[in-house]
Amino acid sequence: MENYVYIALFAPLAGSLFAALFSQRPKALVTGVVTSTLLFISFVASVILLNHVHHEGAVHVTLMDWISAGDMSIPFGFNIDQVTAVMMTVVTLVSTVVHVYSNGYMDHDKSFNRFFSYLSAFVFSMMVLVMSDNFLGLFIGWEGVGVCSWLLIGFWYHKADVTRDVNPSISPSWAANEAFIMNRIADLGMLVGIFLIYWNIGSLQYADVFAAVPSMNHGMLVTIGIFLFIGAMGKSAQFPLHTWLADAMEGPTPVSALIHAATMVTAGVYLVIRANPLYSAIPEVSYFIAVLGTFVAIFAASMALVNRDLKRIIAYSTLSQLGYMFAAAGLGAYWVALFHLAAHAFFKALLFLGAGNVMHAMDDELDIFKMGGLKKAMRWTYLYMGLASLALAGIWPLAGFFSKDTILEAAFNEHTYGIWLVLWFTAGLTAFYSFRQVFLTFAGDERYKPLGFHPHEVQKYVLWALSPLAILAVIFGWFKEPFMEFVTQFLPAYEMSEHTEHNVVILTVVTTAIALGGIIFAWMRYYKGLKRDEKVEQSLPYRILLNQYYIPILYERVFSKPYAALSKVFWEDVDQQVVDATVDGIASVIQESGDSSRKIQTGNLSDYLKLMSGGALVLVALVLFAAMQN
Amino acid sequence: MITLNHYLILSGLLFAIGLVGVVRRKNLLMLFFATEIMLNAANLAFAATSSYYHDLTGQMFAFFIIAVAASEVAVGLGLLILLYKKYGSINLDDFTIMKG
Amino acid sequence: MLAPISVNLASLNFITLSPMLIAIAGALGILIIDLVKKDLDKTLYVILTILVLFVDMGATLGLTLNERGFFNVVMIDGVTILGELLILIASMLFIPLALTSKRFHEYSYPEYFALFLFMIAGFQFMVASDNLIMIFVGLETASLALYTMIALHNTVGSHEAAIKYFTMGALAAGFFVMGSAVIYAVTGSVELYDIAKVLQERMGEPGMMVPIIGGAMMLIVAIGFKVSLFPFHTWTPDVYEGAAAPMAGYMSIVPKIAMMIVAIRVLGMYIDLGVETVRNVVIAMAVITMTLSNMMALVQDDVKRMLAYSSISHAGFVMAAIALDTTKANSSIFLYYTLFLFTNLGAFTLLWISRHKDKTHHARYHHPYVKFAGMIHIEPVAAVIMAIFMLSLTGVPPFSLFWGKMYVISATVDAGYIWLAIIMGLNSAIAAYYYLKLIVYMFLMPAASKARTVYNNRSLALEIVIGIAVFATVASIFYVQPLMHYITYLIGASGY
Amino acid sequence: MITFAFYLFAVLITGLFLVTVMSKNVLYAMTSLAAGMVLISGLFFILGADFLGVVQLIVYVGAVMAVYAFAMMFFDLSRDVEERHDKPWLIFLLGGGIALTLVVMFAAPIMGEAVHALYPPVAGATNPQAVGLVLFTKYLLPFEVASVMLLVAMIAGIILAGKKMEISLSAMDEDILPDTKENA
Repeated sequence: MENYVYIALFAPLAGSLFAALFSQRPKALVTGVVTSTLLFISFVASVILLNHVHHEGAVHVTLMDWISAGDMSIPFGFNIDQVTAVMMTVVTLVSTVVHVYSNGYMDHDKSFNRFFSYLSAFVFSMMVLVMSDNFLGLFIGWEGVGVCSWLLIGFWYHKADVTRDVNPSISPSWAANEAFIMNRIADLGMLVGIFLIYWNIGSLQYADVFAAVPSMNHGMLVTIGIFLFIGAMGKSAQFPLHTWLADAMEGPTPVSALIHAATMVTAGVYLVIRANPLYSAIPEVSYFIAVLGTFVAIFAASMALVNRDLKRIIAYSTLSQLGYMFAAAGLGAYWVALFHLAAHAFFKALLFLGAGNVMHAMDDELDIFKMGGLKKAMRWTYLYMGLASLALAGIWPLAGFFSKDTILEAAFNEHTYGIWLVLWFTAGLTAFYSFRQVFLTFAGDERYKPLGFHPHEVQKYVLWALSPLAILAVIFGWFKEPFMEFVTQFLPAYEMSEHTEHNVVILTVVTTAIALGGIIFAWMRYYKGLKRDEKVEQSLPYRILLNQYYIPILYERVFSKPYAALSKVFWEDVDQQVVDATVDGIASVIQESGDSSRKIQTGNLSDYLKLMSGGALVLVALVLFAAMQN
Repeated sequence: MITLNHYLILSGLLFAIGLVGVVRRKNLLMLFFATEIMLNAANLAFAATSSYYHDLTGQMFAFFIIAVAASEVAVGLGLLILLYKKYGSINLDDFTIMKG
Repeated sequence: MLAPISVNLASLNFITLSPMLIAIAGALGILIIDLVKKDLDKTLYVILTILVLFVDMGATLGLTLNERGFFNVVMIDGVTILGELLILIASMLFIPLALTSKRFHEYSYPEYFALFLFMIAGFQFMVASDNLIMIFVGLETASLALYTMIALHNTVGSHEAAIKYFTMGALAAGFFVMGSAVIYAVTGSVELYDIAKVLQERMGEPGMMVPIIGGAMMLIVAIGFKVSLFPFHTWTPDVYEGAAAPMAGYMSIVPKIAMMIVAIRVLGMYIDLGVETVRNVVIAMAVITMTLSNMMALVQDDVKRMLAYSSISHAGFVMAAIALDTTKANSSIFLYYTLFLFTNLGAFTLLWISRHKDKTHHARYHHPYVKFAGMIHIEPVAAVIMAIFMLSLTGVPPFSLFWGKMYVISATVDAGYIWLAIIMGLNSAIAAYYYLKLIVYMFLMPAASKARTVYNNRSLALEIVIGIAVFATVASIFYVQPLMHYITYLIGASGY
Repeated sequence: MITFAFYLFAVLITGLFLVTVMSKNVLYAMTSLAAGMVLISGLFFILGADFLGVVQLIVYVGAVMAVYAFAMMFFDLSRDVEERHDKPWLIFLLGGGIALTLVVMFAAPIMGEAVHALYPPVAGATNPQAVGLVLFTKYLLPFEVASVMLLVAMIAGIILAGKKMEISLSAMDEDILPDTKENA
């Protein structure tokens, strides 16, 4: 089994290195094919491991004693338990599809090879993140995905900055930096958490750490839990660190699908699930996580209601769904969170890749107000996106129905009716904005015609490549029971109380009703075509939502601008005169000491001999003093 | 009565003289003379110690030092001839391109 | 009439000599081939040399641990075996560098290859003995061959380099023999195990500490010269600059490791005896060495000269560990030098590939920083490889030298020298600046002039060497642990 | 008698070597060096190291000095050599310092009870015989290595001073290189 672990882990790395070899060369199809194939191999290995874990239990591999300095010893190993196996399978499956898809999507990009190198490197980092058996390995993978994400968001770094009115994300490189900085802030928290763990427990192995949790001081556990969650908030774009995710849509669409929907952003959820013994021990923090998740769910959904940008809508919906996952995890229903994570990965990736098809057809136009009636030209994409939206909206019998419904049940079960109510209402919003988007894009009048677009369906093999996701988006929910049995071998089981069981039918009906209600409302308003209502669009709530609650602008005002102003003050007064002078001073001292010690090296042999003899004299003369001491 | 210390002190003085030569000479040939003096000083110390301890090891070392000195002369003079043929000088002040 | 002495051949334990004998036989073979048939292609000699080195390595691996041979002159312990292996590995990587696509003077001599093998035999004798006479003769054999090989490059720089190295070497040899004479005068022996015994007894005698430590100091001058410790380091940058790039890379490894082994034996003996002065002096010199050479490396304009200062700094780093004299410190030295070997030889090989006959970018230097400006656009693969080497030298994980640095620093901490570990760390931080400077030149500067920077000295042989070096640098994470295990076993087995 | 001989030799050797390192004339320097070495061999004879004395005479005074003499002729150094000295005091500080420390060091009671002769001369043998016995048993290996070293030195001397060094393949442009086979 060990070999499969290594295959699953290193196949993406091999692909990345292979593609990197060609990075400066013009497009070579071979890079796409090879990386996709290696990813597929990794996927197969993951499935084999999943099966193995299912029947035989967890696999543990120690690669080597990684760091053993002094008393510190951190073995570098991988642990494939139920959670990891699920994550690995989801990650490699979505990645494989995205790789194949990218072959078509990036067809005309001159940095084709570089793209695949980054993409595979990302998958490798993600695998390290999920497979590691200790926090340090997790952190390395965590940083790795951060770097890859930065590279990929900024993939089209040559695009110039524009104002926020034209493009809310300003530019790919701006968005990349924003994502990186936000994540950096959060990672700092995470690093503090890891340090605290090491400080208190003396080990970073999950097994040791979680075994030590019951015997630890509660206050310390809370501190560690909070710091780790700060890390999770950054990666999973939770409020208030959420702004980067929507802006990250500047990256190529396959990237959005892979990183900013299916995998990387779920790392935070994964961390909370992974650290479930810790979070179970600190219910107050867990409750906060659930509340925050609930808030993000509705907060993001509300912004998606009015947005006109195809990808941003999906991005907000991702945010919203991440909120659901955190809500579930925070309520202690870890397996439900994982279940929603997997289901969401499938239909959200499908949705994004469908959006990519639309973008392709529309020459990178993203404004859904300029689309409409695309279903004629893009029948398959319409089908895929429709399916994915149904799944997202939570319509029976698609995947989203089962996962979201279970989260709602869990909220009900915990008697946190407030959370339940908000999540329930959000389900309606979700259905509405999903179908608003679908209908505005595919149904109604063909608004793109006057604008001179000539949409066409994408290549056949790309559509075929999407089919696994479509199938899973439909059927994944049917495996809820086996899935639960499988992962609860490792995760704590979550049982619904009698009371909930009793009401489950009512709950289901109520949830489905609001989802259907959302869809019907969208259908009524948008199926026939776009009827813009000036009054609504000018209304304050609408503008607030459209401007993302003015949070990015707020950040700019509260943080960036004063920071810039402060920086200016610091720069002019403090920095230039004090810090700069100090730093320059140190630099020039070093430089000068380099320059002056350079004088030793006169080039004249005689001086060298003198120096050498002088050194010898000092050494021997030293003896006299040393001997006097004895 | 001449003791081992007498010989060793003489050897130390000769070594110092050799060292003066090494740091003072600019002419490489004459600099090599000075290194010979240093090796000879060591030879003397070895021979004297050997004699006073009735132990032959010192003479062995001195013997090998002579062999090394002879070899060094061969290589050193080879280098000097090369330099002289190329640059017409064996003054080490003339070889200071590389510095800093 | 004296009675004839009969010596039992078996007691000579000839097998302990086999590595050196193979090298010498190989050298003689090359000389004979040259006598029989002139004007053979250098490729033949390169292959022959590698073959000899392989057989030599086989013989080395076949040695039994902790044996003595030839009237106890030869001593095979773990350190000997490690030293010989390192010497052979570095040599095997070095000699294919002769197969450049351009012609260079030294490789037109078959004698060059013979001298090379003689030199290896000399170094092997040096590390395989605890007899000062044997060490001295081995050292001189190797050094004389080395001076000649440097001069044979036959450029203005190499002549100057050879004469500087030779003259300072002669002075160092003077100190070595004088130090040995003092030790002999004090102990009546030139064999370390015997010296240790007598010193143990004599340390208590009044007034004896002066000659006891004095002898050690004089040996430190000779050791410091060879491993280039301040203030005996001055030859290093000049000689590296003047010598051919592969030779410079080779000199940064093999002579140093050979002398470090002598240092482990000699200085380790003093430190074991409790002569703290020796330890303090070595630590002080090591600290000054790494700091000063780092400062000097910062202001260099030439990459080769920068690497020369950097290798002085690395040597200082390692010498500090030698002064600790713990098993862990001694093991970490060998780990460090094994990793350093690949990275540094790789970096110098890249310089070698970029070598032009004339000085294209600078009046004095062959490899100024500007020559590498914008290398990423011209030779992206080479630029990335060079960057990997630089990052490794900086000590960035997961590249090889990170592990070396970590083990050395952790050995320092374990030995209780926290302040020394901090200085080591600070120095590594300063060092990052000049390594990154090259990366900045390669990746961020616009290309100077494309036509003149084509790396046309490349050939398959050089690429293979670089490939091996890159592999060893990148894949270190997978072999560091077993390697360290093996090294610790050998060091521990021989009681260091 | 021996005391007198020692002091005489000591003074003479010191004086001669001082001439060697101070004289401006190469010929004087070399002659005094040779004379000093002859006198050192005299000390060797006093010390009973006859064989070493003979070797000193033959190798140093005979071979090495002859080579130096040839070299001197080659370099045409019959004139006084010009040497620039910036800081003469530094030189004497260094020399004086080393001399002082060495004298202090060697003034210590070096001879000790703890020292035992490991390779004493065989009873009844003359010095050359005794030396031979040790040299060809215990020190046979260094002896052989020394022969290798001399071979290295010989090769080095020959090729460094050889004709082939007159042109440099390392500095000349590739297309104007003479087409030597071994470099192809």
